[in-house]
Amino acid sequence: MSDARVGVFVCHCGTNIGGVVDVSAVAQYAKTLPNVVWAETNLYTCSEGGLASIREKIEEHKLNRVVVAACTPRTHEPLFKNTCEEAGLNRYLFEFVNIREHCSWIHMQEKEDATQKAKDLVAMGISKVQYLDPQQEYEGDVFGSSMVVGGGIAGMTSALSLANQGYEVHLVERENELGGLLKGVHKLFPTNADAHKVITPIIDKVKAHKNIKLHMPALINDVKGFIGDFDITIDENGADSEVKVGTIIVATGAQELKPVGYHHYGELENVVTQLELEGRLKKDEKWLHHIKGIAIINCVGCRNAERSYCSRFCCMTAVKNAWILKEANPKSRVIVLHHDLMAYGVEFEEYYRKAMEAGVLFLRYDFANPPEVIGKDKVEHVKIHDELTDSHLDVACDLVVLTTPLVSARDNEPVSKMLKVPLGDGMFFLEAHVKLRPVEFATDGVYIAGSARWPVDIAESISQGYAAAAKAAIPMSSGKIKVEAITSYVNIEQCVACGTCMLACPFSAITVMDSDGRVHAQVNEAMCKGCGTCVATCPSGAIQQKGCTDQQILSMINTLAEVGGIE
Amino acid sequence: MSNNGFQPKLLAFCCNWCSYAGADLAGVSRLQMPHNLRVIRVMCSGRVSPEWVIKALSSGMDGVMVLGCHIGDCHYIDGNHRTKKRFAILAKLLGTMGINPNRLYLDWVSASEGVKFQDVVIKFVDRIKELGPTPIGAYQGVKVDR
Amino acid sequence: MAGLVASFGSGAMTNSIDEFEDADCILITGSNTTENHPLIANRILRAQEKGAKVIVIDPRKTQIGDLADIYARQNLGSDVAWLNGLINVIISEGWYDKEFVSGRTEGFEELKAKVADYTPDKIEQISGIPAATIKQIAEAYAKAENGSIVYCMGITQHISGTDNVMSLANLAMVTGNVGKRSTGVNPLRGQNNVQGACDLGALPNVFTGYQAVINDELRAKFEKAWGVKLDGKVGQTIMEMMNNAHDGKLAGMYVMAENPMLSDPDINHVREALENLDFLVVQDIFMTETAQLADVVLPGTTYAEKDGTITNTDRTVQRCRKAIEPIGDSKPDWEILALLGQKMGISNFDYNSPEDVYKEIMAVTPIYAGISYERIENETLHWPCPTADHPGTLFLHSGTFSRGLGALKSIDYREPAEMPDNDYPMQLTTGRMMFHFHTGTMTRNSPALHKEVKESYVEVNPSDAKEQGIVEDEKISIASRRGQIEAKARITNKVGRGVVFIPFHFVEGAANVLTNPALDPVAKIPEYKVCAVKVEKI
Amino acid sequence: MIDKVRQLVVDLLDSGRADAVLALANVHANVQPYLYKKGDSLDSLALWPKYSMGPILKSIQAAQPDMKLAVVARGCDDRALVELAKRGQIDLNNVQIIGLACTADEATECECANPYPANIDVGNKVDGVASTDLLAELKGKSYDDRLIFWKQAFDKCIKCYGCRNACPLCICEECILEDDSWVKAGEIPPPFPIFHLIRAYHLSDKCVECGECQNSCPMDIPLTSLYALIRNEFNELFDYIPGAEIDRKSPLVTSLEEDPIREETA
Amino acid sequence: MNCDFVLTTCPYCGCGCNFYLQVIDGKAVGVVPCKTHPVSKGTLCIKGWNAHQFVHDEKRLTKPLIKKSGRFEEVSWDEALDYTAKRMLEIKEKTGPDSFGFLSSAKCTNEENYLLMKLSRGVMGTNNVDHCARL
Repeated sequence: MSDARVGVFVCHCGTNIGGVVDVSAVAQYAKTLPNVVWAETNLYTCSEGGLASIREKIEEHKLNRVVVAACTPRTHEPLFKNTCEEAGLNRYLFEFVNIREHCSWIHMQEKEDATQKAKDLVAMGISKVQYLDPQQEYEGDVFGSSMVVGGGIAGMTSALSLANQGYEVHLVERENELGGLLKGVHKLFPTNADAHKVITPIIDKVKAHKNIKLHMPALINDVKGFIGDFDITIDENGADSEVKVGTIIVATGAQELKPVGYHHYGELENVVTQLELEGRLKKDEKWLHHIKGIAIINCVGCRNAERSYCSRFCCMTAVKNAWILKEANPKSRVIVLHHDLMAYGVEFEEYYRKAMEAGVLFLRYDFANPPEVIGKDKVEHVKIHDELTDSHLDVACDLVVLTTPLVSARDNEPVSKMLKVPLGDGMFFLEAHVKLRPVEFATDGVYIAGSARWPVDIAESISQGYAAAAKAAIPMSSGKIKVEAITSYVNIEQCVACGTCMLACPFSAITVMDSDGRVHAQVNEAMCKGCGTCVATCPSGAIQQKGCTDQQILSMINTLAEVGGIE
Repeated sequence: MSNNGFQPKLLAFCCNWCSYAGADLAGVSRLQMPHNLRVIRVMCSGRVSPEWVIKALSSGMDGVMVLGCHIGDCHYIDGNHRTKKRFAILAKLLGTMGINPNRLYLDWVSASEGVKFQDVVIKFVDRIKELGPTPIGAYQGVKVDR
Repeated sequence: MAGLVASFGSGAMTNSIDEFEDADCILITGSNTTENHPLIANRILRAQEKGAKVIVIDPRKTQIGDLADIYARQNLGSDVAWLNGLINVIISEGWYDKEFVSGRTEGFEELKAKVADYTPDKIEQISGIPAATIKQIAEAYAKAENGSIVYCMGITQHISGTDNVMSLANLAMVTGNVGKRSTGVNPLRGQNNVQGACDLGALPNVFTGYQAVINDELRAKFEKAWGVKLDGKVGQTIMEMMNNAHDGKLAGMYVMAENPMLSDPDINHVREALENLDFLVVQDIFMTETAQLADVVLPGTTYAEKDGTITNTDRTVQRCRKAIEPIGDSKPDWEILALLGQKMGISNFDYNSPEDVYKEIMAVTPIYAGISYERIENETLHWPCPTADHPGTLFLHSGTFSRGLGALKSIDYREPAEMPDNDYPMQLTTGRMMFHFHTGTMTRNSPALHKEVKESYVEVNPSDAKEQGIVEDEKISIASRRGQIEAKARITNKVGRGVVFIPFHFVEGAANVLTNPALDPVAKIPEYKVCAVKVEKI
Repeated sequence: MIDKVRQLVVDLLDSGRADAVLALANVHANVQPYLYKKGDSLDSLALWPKYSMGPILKSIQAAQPDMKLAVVARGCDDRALVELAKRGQIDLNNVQIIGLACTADEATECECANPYPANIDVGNKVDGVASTDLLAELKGKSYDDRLIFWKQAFDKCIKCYGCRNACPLCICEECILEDDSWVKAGEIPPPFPIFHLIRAYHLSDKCVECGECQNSCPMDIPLTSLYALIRNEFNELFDYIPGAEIDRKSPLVTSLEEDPIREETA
Repeated sequence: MNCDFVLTTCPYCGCGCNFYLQVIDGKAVGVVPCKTHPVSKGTLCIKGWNAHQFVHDEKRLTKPLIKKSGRFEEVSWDEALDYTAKRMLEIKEKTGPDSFGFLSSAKCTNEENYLLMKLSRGVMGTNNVDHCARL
């Protein structure tokens, strides 16, 4: 590629890279490499100043290739590609070199080696960029309809938001009624409003909305296609039906942990979970008013080796129910045994103080010696170790409420397989990026809201529902989607039509066909997802993947073999 | 234990959706690891041509690692099924030809397994240090008397 | 080739290819065997597999050098020196074959005296081969049951070409390694029918079968056969023709399937010579550089479009058979010559098949007399094969040499014609390589071969390259007193310090622009293998 | 044995069930492939030494796809034709196979483990060569010793591409071994081990054990043994013998559900 | 359609390997080494395996040419041979047989070398005939 004019931009990222890697040395080194006509360093390449500098240098030095050495392409590649495009350079004549997550951050004590590694990675990037070809992105249409999986608060919020914007919404709910976990909840903190008073109007709106088609009870059992053109098979009361949508929002929620094995749950009669308590409070059972001693134990089955996370809102649930029980039976003794109480923000802090004023006792226990629930077939008393006074209390109790975390819904796994979206810790769905893309999956066209991603309270579920709907509306509003040009293509003269690639393609996007007398493989660009599996099966390299050709990768390997500085 | 200061030259192919993301997570979490590895990003471990690995090992790399999504997690359904099978036979081929199959390492690292990525890298570097430099190229014109 | 004639009385491979397999010591010099004679290298390696010692003495350490048990790198043109050195050791250690020397050779005493001062230490100065290696080689070859010598252009393309060959003959005779199975002095003929061309009299001094033109009796035989009076004096060699043409003393030339514009030394000189002719005819299959200068170009055919016989390097006469019709209006070369002969008014040129011509050859050539088309169908016949029932001859000189006693020649080492000096401090050697052939007329038009090596290159020793900062694949300039070319550098230990190698197949960057046309006085072979050059970055 | 083959060939041609039969003939005192047509004399029919019929049949069928072809095929040819058909290179519907079983000597010479075609028309099945001394020796060697053995063997390679040219299953239009970015062009011997390892990998799911690579190696490199080892490894991993079943896809293209790996390897 | 295998000798080096040119419908399409040949025994080098490739190259000379005022012109065989014979005989007359030289070829057959040698000695009357064995 002797006509390549490469520009190299090495980023300090403040001290994140510059603190370990000698960034200017890397830039100097880059200048010595083939066809590099410009190399500079920036404090923050992704800043407006950095981007402007890229645009200027493309203009000034007539660059036809750009290499940025900075953080991870997974987050910033689109940004830099757009910058190149704005400067009139085809966005695919760009190569991203990761010298932060894959270099400076993981070799903090080895500055020279990190610098040498950065040089090698930049040299590999520069060799690959010379073999990149300009690409035109394939434009696909986007159906103006969406599917929301899960009819809980998050799902309903998304459905309503999209329906109000005029999009047709298919809402799929596994149970026989909408509302999700909230159906079983008595009152809501911090307003103590009745749960069903909050949830029912929303359910009615959903049922009434002309743009929302409700599938209940129903399960999705197959998903084909890609952003803008998903074909989903729904199993609705025994019959399969096909639905075509442009985007999908996952709001399958979560479920309460049944803490078997903790504090004799399931063995002693009056040891219940918060949700079970909520059910009884809803029915306002008489026994509530004569209970003398209630102990509420928090963090049961979480923040331990088995489940390391904190379920975020169960502390406030405990405070709410403790306060309600106290008011229902002022003479009773209500103790909340907690290990750090999460009551953040204005409302929660005030709510916690009111509960204390109402006489609810709060005691901190240490995981090392948690409270012991004692009783033969009913709870009789609870032995507590008070950390502050380092003394043991034995409190009579006739009701123990265990505050347990939310855990992932049992059918997350099949749904993730169907939608081909990853699961993270605790089998919750894993979003594209915890900070930058919280309500999207890495897979285009699939979004996430509510506790399906992580245990959240109602306010957060609703805000995530809106956010997911807003994100989903973007492709649907434009009606067009650009498919990244990373699909594979066949060099017809070289292909002997052996069909190996056709068999290997997970998406059956390849067919062997006869065009003007020559039989060869043909890639359907719309169906090809750009995984490249076919390319690796072809012995002669007749099929290649845009942006990842054998020649490009070989140039990287050869460069590393020649310059690889590890000696 | 290092082989008298031998610093292996290692190459890794990571798939964009899982192992590369896992590596990013290891970075974000500042998990320190040896500097011997250079990573090439591909869309799927199914794209990693065994011929590349052969080229890398023949060009003097001391070891090559291929990291993909866990079976069943593949962003492209079962791209990694092919990866597993290809590198199963390639490992046997290398052994038949006299290259220790331990110089090739295939594993699965999900987007959330930053710690596992660190662990895999550290173990692989140690394993190669134990094996010592690649014998390829070292036997130039070795005369074994008949 | 002339050397062998001088020593043994006939110039051809003394033994056959299969015999290499049973030799227990094979001494290879001036031959890049695995690249230029792969199937013969196969036999040599099979012998090695069975325990034979393979010795390679060559200025370039090519693949055969890597595979050899003993490899020595001699200075260019110092072959007579180290050969005399070997003989010196063999005689002084008493390893020579006394019986063979006394019974079958003449001139041993003069040789013994001559080699006396070619002691191993002296040889080390001249040739650069360590004295210990000289002794090691001498012992391995002398003590072998069947020692076989293999050589190629690396030995012959020197001004001391004939001397080199005669020294090889000396070595073989001194150790009795000739005239019996799996021994002998074996020139590997480069081209498919160069042996045939010599056998069939395409030489200025002999008719077919090496029958000398100056021999009145033999000449009379041909005059009777052809019905025409024949000239008795030796004609001009190609080099003399070129010089005469250059000086206007030659009016015309008829060139058949040759490309002197690439294969002759000092190409600028050749161009001037050919352009100076009144009339030039070229008969070939492609528009070569030589054909471009011609007045008449006659389209011949490739081997695939005609019948005929070809004689390979171990004197086997084999058939080439017509597989397809001639391409376009081209005609088989024999048919063109037959028609031209008739056009020039000569009656006995009217042949209607190659076999007709061949029958005439058998009639006038004793060594081919017994090898008919019919016999070739079913038998593998090596000439000489004088009669129809003669089995052919696998190895020559068993019992007696064709000239009677083997002539041991005492020869002095002479330096190459052009030694390096301050203007041209390095030495150039040229030659062939695996992927192309001669002037590339055929190979450069074969995609599979072109793909392997697309253009000319120059091999440079790593230390020399380092001194001048030359890197792999960098285009550099190579100049000699006769011209200058550019070629891409290949940094390799194949060549020693101060020596560069360029293959001569490529017209752009033609090695023969640089080569020295100094001739071997007897064989008139130019000194392709060594001349002085200067190598510079561009 | 040879008369029975003659009979079968003549029947096919005279009955018009085949327009031409690809077999061997004794011509100019040498044995060569020969395309017999109706009316040709069968006197010159020959059976040994065997030639690789796969590539020849493919070139003939490419020139005239609708010709009704027959071929005298030994076990290796038979398996090669199956693998070629599997990859769309030939159309077996237009090919009738005269199955010729190899004799014990022939099997020994080729070190062949399955010296017989799927259905045997002529000759009878003999036991194949289970193992050879060289195979046993190689299996016993350490990795380093194996590398030296193969480096030593491939040092002799003159990159003639004979192993690839003769191989019935090397079907690429352009071979990456000739591509300079894969294997440095114009170098003898070609860089070790990339040249031979890439071909070994390409053939790991295709090699039908015909031995033509070693037969056409001018430098006597023991390729039959190398590919025997590779075939055993492949079979152990995937329980798959190339050329055995036409409908079974290569395990390297299917998913793990379709073709699991038998012996779990890292 | 016909497909023949013609046993011939390799046009390249002096080893003299034999192979079959595979000819389909009059076109050389490939090479099959001859397994029973004493020298090659079923093997070839890279040049042998590709010895069919240059035969059908479109740059092959297909018509006799005569240079007229600096440019080649395609002519018939008769015209070319007549012209050549005339000019050669003229030179023989004007400056004598020894003012003409013949360069034969190691790539041509024995018969062709013989005929060129005979043309030189028997027709032109000079021993000025050589070939590149010297080169």
